[in-house]
Formats: sequence, C-alpha cells, structure tokens
Amino acid sequence: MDYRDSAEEAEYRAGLRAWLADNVPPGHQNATTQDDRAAVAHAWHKKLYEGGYIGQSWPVEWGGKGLSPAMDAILNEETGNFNAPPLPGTAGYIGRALQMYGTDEQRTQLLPPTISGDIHWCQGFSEPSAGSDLAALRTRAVRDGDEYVVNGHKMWTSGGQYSDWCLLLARTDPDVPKHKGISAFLVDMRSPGITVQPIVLADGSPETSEVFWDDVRIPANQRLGDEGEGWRIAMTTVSYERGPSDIGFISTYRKNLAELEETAAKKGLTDDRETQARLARAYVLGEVLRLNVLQQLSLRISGRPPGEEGSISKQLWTHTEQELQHLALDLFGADVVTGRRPDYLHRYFMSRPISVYGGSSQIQKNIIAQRLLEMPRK
Amino acid sequence: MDYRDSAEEAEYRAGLRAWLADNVPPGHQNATTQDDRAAVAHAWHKKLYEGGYIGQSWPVEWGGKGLSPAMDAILNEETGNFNAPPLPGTAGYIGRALQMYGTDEQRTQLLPPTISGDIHWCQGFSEPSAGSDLAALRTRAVRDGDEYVVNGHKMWTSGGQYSDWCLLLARTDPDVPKHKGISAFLVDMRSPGITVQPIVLADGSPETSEVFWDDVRIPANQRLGDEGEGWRIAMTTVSYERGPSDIGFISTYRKNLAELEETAAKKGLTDDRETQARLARAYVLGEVLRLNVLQQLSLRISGRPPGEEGSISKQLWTHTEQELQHLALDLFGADVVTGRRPDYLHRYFMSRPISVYGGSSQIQKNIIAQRLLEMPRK
Amino acid sequence: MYALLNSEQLALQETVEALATAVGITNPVDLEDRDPAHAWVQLEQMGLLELRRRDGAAPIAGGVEVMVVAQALAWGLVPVPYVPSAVLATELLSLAKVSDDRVGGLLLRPDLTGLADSDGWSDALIWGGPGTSSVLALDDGARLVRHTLSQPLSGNRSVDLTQGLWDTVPGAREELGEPIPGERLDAWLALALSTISADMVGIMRRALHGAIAYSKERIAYGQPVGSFQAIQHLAAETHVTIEAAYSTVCYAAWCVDETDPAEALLAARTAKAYCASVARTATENVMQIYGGVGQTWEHPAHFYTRRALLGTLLFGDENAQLAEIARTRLGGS
Amino acid sequence: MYALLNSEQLALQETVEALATAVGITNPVDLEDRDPAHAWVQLEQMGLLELRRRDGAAPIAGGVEVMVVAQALAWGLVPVPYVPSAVLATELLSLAKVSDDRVGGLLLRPDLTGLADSDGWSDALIWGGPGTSSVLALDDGARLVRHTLSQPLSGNRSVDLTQGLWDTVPGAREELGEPIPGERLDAWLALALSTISADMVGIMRRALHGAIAYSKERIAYGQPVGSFQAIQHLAAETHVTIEAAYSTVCYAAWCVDETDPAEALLAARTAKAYCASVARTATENVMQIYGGVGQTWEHPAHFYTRRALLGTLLFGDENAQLAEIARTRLGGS
Repeated sequence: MDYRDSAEEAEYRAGLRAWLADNVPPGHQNATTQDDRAAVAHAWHKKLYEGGYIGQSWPVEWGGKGLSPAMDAILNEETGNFNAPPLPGTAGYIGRALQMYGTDEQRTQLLPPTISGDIHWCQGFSEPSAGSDLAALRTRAVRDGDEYVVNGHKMWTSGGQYSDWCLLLARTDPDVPKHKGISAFLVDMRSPGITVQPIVLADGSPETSEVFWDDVRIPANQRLGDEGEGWRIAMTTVSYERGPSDIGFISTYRKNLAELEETAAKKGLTDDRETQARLARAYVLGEVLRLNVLQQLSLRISGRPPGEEGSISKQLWTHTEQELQHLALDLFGADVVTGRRPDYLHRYFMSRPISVYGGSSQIQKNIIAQRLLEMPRK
Repeated sequence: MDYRDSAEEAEYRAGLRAWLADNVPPGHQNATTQDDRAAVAHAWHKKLYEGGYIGQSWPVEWGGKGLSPAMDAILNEETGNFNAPPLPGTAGYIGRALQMYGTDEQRTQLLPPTISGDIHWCQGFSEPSAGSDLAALRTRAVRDGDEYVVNGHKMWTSGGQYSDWCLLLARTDPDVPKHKGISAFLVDMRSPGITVQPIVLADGSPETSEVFWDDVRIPANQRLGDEGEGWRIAMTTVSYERGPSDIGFISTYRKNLAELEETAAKKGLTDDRETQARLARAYVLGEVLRLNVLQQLSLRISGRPPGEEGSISKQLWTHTEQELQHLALDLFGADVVTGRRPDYLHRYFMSRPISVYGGSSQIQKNIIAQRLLEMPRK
Repeated sequence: MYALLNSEQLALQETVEALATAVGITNPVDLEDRDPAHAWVQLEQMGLLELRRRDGAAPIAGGVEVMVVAQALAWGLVPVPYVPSAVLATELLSLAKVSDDRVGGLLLRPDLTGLADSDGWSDALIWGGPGTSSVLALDDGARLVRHTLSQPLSGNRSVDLTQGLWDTVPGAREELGEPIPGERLDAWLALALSTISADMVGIMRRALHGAIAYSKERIAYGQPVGSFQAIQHLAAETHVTIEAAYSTVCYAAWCVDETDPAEALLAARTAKAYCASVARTATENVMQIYGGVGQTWEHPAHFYTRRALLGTLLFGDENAQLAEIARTRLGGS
Repeated sequence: MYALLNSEQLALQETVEALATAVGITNPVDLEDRDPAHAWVQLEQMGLLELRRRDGAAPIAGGVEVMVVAQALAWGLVPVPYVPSAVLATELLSLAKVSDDRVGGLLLRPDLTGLADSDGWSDALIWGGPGTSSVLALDDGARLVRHTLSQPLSGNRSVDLTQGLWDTVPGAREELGEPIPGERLDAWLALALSTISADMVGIMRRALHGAIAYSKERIAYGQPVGSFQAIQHLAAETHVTIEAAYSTVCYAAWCVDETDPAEALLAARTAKAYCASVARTATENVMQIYGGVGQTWEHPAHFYTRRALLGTLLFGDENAQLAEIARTRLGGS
C-alpha cells in the first residue's frame, strides 16, 4: 500500500500541472447553456489531445499512451485542482469498446478521430420501455443485403445533438432469448432517418436527447462484434462507464463543495455548529468516494478489469452527490425556491437521476447482493 | 373531527384520574428484575380490576364494561400521565380471542379470571424455525381420543414463567397447505410435559422464554375454534396485539422521553442547539405516533375492526422507539458503554427486536404494499 | 374523541377533490392552457374563499375544513393562491376586525420564515397570485399594514410552478383595523402552519398515488415494477410517512379553533416539523419509482417535488420548528 | 499509487485472521472458557506486540500493518487489549523515548474522548486488559505520566464484552521520558483514530459475513431469507458502507507514518467520522437479518453491536470528529 506517487507518477503529475497552468481555458464555468457547455467540452478535448492527455492508459498501438491507469486518476485529480472543464468520458469508454471488439478497419477509421476529438460519440442504449431492463430493448435492425435497416426510439442519448457517431444497440434476432438477440453498431449520426430531439429535465434545462430511428441504413461492416454479441459489448462498455473516476465526478464534487463552503462563509453561516458539521460531513463523504475509487483503480493497476465492485462506487457516488445537493437546499433553500440560485436547483434536479441511470440503485443493490455477496437468487 | 372528550369521556377521565391519584403504587419503577416487574404487573392488574378498569370496551356479558374504545385510549393516556405501571396487554387480546372464538364453557371458565387477573396468559406461537413465517410452525398436536398430544418447541413466549394459561398454536393436520393445518388450544401451563426456560436478551437480562412441549396432553374441549381454524384465530388476535395503544407504548414513551430531557438538563445539555433539536424531534415522533393511533382508534370507535392500517402504527412505533434509544446513546453514550447507565443499554437492546417481533418491518412493508396499496404480488 | 373527518367533512373533501381534479394541472402544457382565474371563480362560487370570514365571532368554517380544502387543492395542483389569500390574508383581516374586500396576498420575509415586518419591505416577497394588487404585513405593534401595489406583478420567482412568489413593487402603505393581540397572532400562525402542512400532505398523497399506479403498469424483467419488493418497500415507507403526516395535520387543523393558541401553535409546529422532514424524501421516492420518465420536464413528478420544496420552507423548515418546540418544552433560549 | 494491501500485508492479514479465528470468541460460553492470556502470548510469540517499537527512528511496522492486525483481531473478537496496550501505549513510550517494559493500558477521560490529563484521574477510566498494572496519561506539558496501580483491576465496566474499561485505582505517579512534541502527538492521535477505526471495520465485516451466511441457510416462506430482495438490499447497503469505511481506514492507516501529521490527523478523523457514522447501523442491520435469534444473549450478534458502540465513542464520536474537521477546513472556533 502506498498512496504516494511513484517516480513515474510524480513526473507525470509535475508535467501535467505545468501544462494545466497554461492551458485551462479561463471563464469556461460561465458556459451555462447546453450548447455552450458542449462547445467548451469539445474544445477542451482537442486541447487535451494536443497536450497528449487523452487515452493515457490505452495501448500505444491504438493511439493511447500505454500508461498505468494511475495516470487516469492523476489526470482526474489535477484537472479538478485546476478547475478545468470535465474530462471527455464518452471517448474513454467507447474507445475501449472499439479496441476490444472492433475490426482493424473500424479501429483505423474511428479510433484516431475519437482520440483527437475530431468526432464525438453518443450511446444509443436505453429506450422508453427498456431502462434498467435494458435487454428488453425493441429497436430493430433487419439485415438487408450489405446493410441493416434500423427502426426504433432511443431515450437518454446524452449529447445526441452534439455527436457525430453513435454506439447503437438494436435487436437483430427477435426469436432468441432477449440477451442473445442484440447486436451493436457504429452509426454515423448524419445517416438519413435519424432525428434527435432534446429531453428537457425537471429543472427545465435540455440535458440529454431522445433519438428516433426511421429506416436508418447502416453498412453491415459497421456492426461492432458479431451478431448477437451486443449485450456482452454493452456490459463491458458500461463497466468502464460506471466508475466515478471515469467521468470526472470527484473533481467536480470538490469544486462544488468548495463553492458551497464559500457561499456559507459569505452568508456568515460558518460559525454555526450545525452548518460546520454538515459541511465537514460532505467533505468526509467526498473523501470516502475518492478513497474507494482509488482502491478500485488499484485493482485495475494490478491488472483486474472492472467488475461488480463498480456497483459500490456507483452507490457511494449517488449518495455523496445527492447528499451534497440536499445540503445546498438545506443551507440555501430560500434562495433556491425563490429563484435566486437556479444553479443549485439545476444541480439538485441533476442529482436525482443518478440513482436511476447507469443501472438504478435497486439494480446496483441486486448486483452487490447476488454477485459480490453471493446471496441466492429466487 | 373532535379530539375533545365527549361528555361521557370527560366523566370517565375525571373518575379515572381521581382513582389513579389514590391507587398508583408508589416506587413501582424500582422493580428492575423480571420477577419484580411481573409481580408489579400482576398486582396492578388486580388493582385495575378492582377499580373497574379492565375490559373497558369488552361486552358487558363477558365481564367488560361495554364502553367505547375511546376509553381504552383515555386509560392509556392517563395511566401514562400518572406514571402508573404498564396496562396488562395480554389479557386484552387473549380475552378478545376467547370472546370471538370460545365456546360458552371456555368463556365461562376462563374469561372471568382473565379479567380479574387471577390468571395470566402467554402466547405459544413462534418457533425456532417459524418466526415471521409463523405458518411454518412444526409443533404437532395429535388427536388421541378425547385429548390432543402436543410435542414441539416454542420461542418468544413472553411471560411464560409467570403465566397460568397459554394460547397455543399447533399443527393438527400436516397434509394440507400450511395455513390450513393449524389449530389453537387453551392450555393450562401446569400440564405435565411443559418446560419453560428463560431467553436471555442481548443485554443479559431474561426477558422472555422458550417453552418445550413433551407429550403434553390437552383435553379436546380446550381447543379454541375448529380444527384448522388456528391461523385465522391467530391473525385476529395478532391484529389486536399490534396496536401500540394496546400495549401502553405511548405512555411509556412519554415517560422515557421526559426522563431523557431531565437527564440532559442535569448534564447542562439543554442549552445545546443540537440536543434541543433532537429532543424536540423525539417529541414530534411521539406525537406522530399518538395522533396516528388516535385515528386508528377512531376507526374502531366507528365500528371497523382493526385492519392492515395497524402495520402503519407498527412501523411508526418501531421507528419512534428505536430513534429514542439512538438519541439516548448519542447523548449519553459514554455513560452507557462504561456501565453507568445499564437502564439505557437495556432499553436500547429492547428496542431492537421491535422491528422483528409481531411481524418484522419487512413483513409489515409487504402488508402495506400488497394489501393497503394493492401493489401486485409476483 | 373522534380523530377522523365526519360525514360533512368527507363530503366537502369529495367535492373539492372533484373540482381540483377538473381544474388542476397534470402536465406542463396545462400551465399554459388553463386559466387560473377560472378555477378561482369556481372556488368563489362554491363559497370556499369565505371560510375564514367571521359570521359573528366565529369563522364560517373551522381549521379542519380549511385543511380539507387546502389538501384537496394541492392534490389537484390547482394553481391558485388559496392559502395566502383566501385563508391567511382573510384571517388577518378578520382578526384586525377589518371588513374589507379580498386581499391578494401576504408579504413574506426574504427567507420565507414569516410575515415581513414593515422595515424590510424592499427585500420582501409577495406570496400570492399573478393578479395580486395588495398585500398584508404587520408592523411592530402587531397592527396590520396593507401595501397597495402601484403596478402589476411580473416575473414569478417561485420554484413551485403552481404557486407564486414575486418581488414586491412600490405602492401605498396604510395601517388597518385594530392591533391583533399576541394570542390571536399565535392562533393565526397555527392556522398558517397547519394549512401549509395540509398542502404538503395533499401533494405527497397525489404524488405517491400516481407512482403506485405507474408501478402496476410499467413492466421490467417481464413483470410490473410494482411487484418487486424493493419498489413495494419504497412505496410502503413513503405511505407510512404520508399517513403519519396526515395524522399530525388533522390534529393541528382541529386545534386552530378548538384549543388555546399555545396548544394550537405547538400542534401546528409539530405537524410542520414532521411534514417538512418527510416531504422532500417522499417526492424523491416518487421520482425514483417513476424511473427515467420521472426525471423529465414533461412528467408531473417534479411539480410535486417543487411544491414540497417550497412548502418545506414557508413559515420555517423543520429546524426552525424544532427550535421553537424545544423552547416551548425545555425552556431556555 | 497503490491503495491496496501488498502481498506481504495480505500474508500478515491471513496469518492474523487464522490466529484470531482460533483464539477468538464466538459465543458467550467462550468468554468463560477461553483464557485471553493464552491469546496474548500467541500474539507476543508472533512479534505482533512489538510493531510500534522503534528500530532506530522508524517503528518496526507501519500504520498499515497495525491496521491489518487490529482489524483481524476484531474480526475474531479476540478479547485482548491489543489497541490500547500493544499499539497506543507502546507508541507513547517510543515517542517519549522511554525504553521500558510493556505497559498495560491508557488512562482515558470519563467521556472516552481522549487521554486523561493529570488533574482528573479519579474519574478517569482505564482502557486495557484485566492484568493491567500500569497506565499512561499525559500532563499539561505533554510529558508522559505513568500511574502504577497499587491493586489489581476489578469490575470491568465496559459494555463491550471483549474489551475492558475499568475504574482507576490508587497508585504511584511518575513522569517518564522526554516531552512529546505537539506534532508527534498529532501523529499518535492519528494512529489511535485509525486503529480504532480499523477495529470497527473488522467488527462490521465479520458481523455481516455471519449474517449473510445465515441468510443463505435460514428458510422462510419456503426459501432462503437471503433470496428476498429486502434482505439482499439491506445486506448490500451494509456492505457498501463497510467497504467504504475500509477505504477510509486504509488511507488513514497509511498516512500515520507517511505524511505530515496534520494530513494524517485529518485522514484519521475522516475515517473515524465515517466509521462512527455507520458502525451502529451496520451491526443493527446484522441483528435484523438474523431476526429473532440475533436478539439473544446466546447469539454473538450483540457482541459486534457492543464493540461498535464502544468504538464509536473512543477518542470521539462522529460529531466530535466533524467539529475538528470543520475547524481544520473552515477555520474559526
């Protein structure tokens, strides 16, 4: 056990800090509309790529740096320390899916621009009647010569409006058990028949999108993996999506907590014992999550692929973020309900679906009980 | 809606208060051993009977007073206000079982001494492998001429050592579905073959008992109800047992909260804002329970027998009592863990099984969801 | 003793629930399509705006009837300022012995913990409807002050899409009627807290009602999600807290006109403390049962959450009530 | 960066867990049948009592190894005063540069929040084993004070049946060694908090481990109770908090010897705050999963609860830690 940087890690960190000092875009926090935030994210991806900070732990042959997964954690931590925009998460896990399941042709075509930020991805998994029970998805892909023809309706396609490509799950065989009839596709979002519409979240802000697929034709060589392999690909992909470290959560959390502390101080609340205790408790929960993620990252450093223990982080992440937003409401509720702090209202409503998406809290607990604790299924 | 006493209720209350002023035994709180507490309870039962305060809402023909169920609530409230010992709960619900299911002979034999406190009852329901799933009970009663021969092992027989009679559930037919093969019996605890052993609870105090039944012979005319009717009798009985008002919980709770407030004041903690808030919260929870119980009592006043809404009170009661003991630990934990307040340790450990006995919290939530909210069973 | 609604009160509940279902909001489109003035007129025609006017010394209807109406209107998400205007402003005017036309709303402190005092009006917020043209506050001497607005309200600041909070606008200030005795003000505060709590119970009940109906229809893993024990227990826990909240609100509402004001205020603070401690969680649990769809603007789940958030704060959150309860019970500061 | 045990540390864990399982307590009868002195001798023979002695400037083993041992001994409910005696008293002697025989225990304030100061000895409590013959405290000048007891301890006051707390008895007082610099005392406190937290994690893990095993065997309604979603989720929630607690304890234990004392103390307070916030609930959940049998004296469930209750308070409960964390992070009083 050693939480200190190794020589290699320390060198990496020093270089990164120097680079961040020069490159974090000033004022990027002022981007509050979805469009502005997407623009910031895309520009930041490009900049990270130019600095050599994309795909740290990917193999060199696929455009990565071949570094230890520890560098991912350092990157997360330091971008947080420098108040940088969030790291591009989607590129990370879709890139892995391409590496693990793509053909040489697909990798050659798509990995370089994915890494460089020349193309951006969305995920076409969930549907109106397939959420937690993702395998119930109904979007059909029917083989027609050298193409598949896709019809269906996808929900919760984050960034659908800003994406060039989509990793799509669709049913290619309706006659086999539900998990076995699903295939994965790499789809150019400019294909005719794709319609993206924003989904407006509870606070009134468009945050994600739904995508309608009407007779969309996909070349057969854009199928990822074999027919029927879609479920396995999705599960692997999701396991890389689940970790809070992969999505820059911890750095954002620290920023938001620091901001709450400042607001409390400005309002003269930091002399109040209960406020002190609650802010300290939020710090503790953030540390709990950070330290748990470090242990899971250490499993990866030691060569273990992400497994069910990711459900533990997901639960901690959910609790930590939802509690932080509860704290904001409890401390500054009057400002929130009277419209003086729309940012807190936004964050509050954004914190609620964390216990729903990426496998609801109920599903995570099933996984923990049945797979980690080996409790009996009915 | 009217929370005020009716003229009849007010008169009853005034008479009761005058009687309590003269009759509450001084120093009864000093009874801390199980033996002493049983002696206090039995003496108090006798005294209540002499004063006419047993069976307030029972029919006059069975030795009751034929009063409105509201008088039960007043009795509960005022005995609490006067710091009297707990009301005899077992007599109440076993008396009801006798009234509803007993033969004339059984009623004539057993109701009068049950009311007068000349005999005391215990309940032989649970078994080592039949707790929440009570219908899985294995104790067998085999018909042998004019008798049944009982063999088995009962757990959680509260007051087993101090009881003269037992309401026993035993399986009379192992070949029908489990709920249908159970019968109820009225058993003299002096019958040969009955062995009572104390069960020591987690804090080290004997609180209840287990009872071993070895070839115990019960006259067939001591069966309560028909063969196979035991499950229905048990459920009716339990529904009268479940309400916190039936077991004097609310008055005990108020006493215990007042005592915590005094202890906090003595320690100079009542100037502390957090302590104030937590004590106030305990008051609120006590009121929540009291007011919910009043509404359920009103259903009975209006003629409805107790139903599934009793599960709501049970959940509130569990939460309220467990939270009060948590509060005691949080305020005076150092005194508890260093042996200076064995009473708080005792109450803490006594609060834990509330979420287990009389239908665990999990079972209560099943009942609420499936029967009150009509959510679908699998 | 009878702690439940009597047959007349049940009939009132049924009537107002039917009205509320007809004129209330069930989705964001309704917010634009439905005219709140229409609902208001219907309430007026049914005499529901008059409940706290005095017929001699006694109000036309008691705290329990007010609770029934407030709860039913919240159940239907009827976007009218019933509580601030028809109940609380009317009651203030009655207590000050002012025979006056209807008053639109109340002037609240910026933190919503109570009526604004006459010093801090520039920061104060108006709790009322879009057509409010005058608001009430109290001066230091417990004398009612009316502020007649010189221009129409604009820019609803409220997070709750079905209740209005507005910046105050300039206007004329005048003192009204007789000073209100402290004891009567306590009773008024008890009415305020119990009515706001009743509103919260209405919200919570309707929210859970919808989620349970959804859980019976929505299929996952081949069965209704409402058949999973985790969802059943979440619903059951929520139901327990809502029914418990209702129990406290009934007593608080009854006390308003039937007990001495100190007891009424303690009962009302108890109800508000409990409702404020469970309302957010209840509506969050409802959003969780709805899953993804419950997170969207198009779905009414957030309407309930928003109204619960506002209700939690109006006239003081749980902590504020607990502090006052502690002062009553334990003495001290 | 590697936030997990390395292979040597894993081997140590395995060894001590095996020992702990062999000499620990699994039911109340063991308390009378098993001789704690025997367990102590085995720990001694394995060199585990020496980990915090100094070999030159550095201790023989670091905070991580101490954590591993403390957690494993708690896992086995080994009724020996390992933490107060072998870890914390030994560390104090090392810091004061005293080469001394083993010291039995520590003298704690009556509220268990820390070492007693020299004024309040009559109320102080001894945290140690039944054979403790001398205890350590600190005087105002941060000088170590040894109190040699003139008579044997009697009457264990501890709620925890596997750890001793005793009234102090008269004895001879002597100052020992060099004053300990404030920074070193901070590091010592970090060691204390992280080791107590490690003990709590060991308790929680073992408690849940047993309950899960039981849930696979115990049949209700024709199936193992562990197959019900409600029980699965209760176990899952408990598991999450325990693993989270472990994550904080690892970092805190590592910091003891590897970071500056201020960082180590913050990490240790973080771990203790979190462990104290979850331990009671975790052991209560375990009692709930066991159902009726988990409420009885004969069953070991209450052993875990008792040890969790004591651990929660030793050197300050969650509130005490949060207050200090707030002082560090927010400044002020």
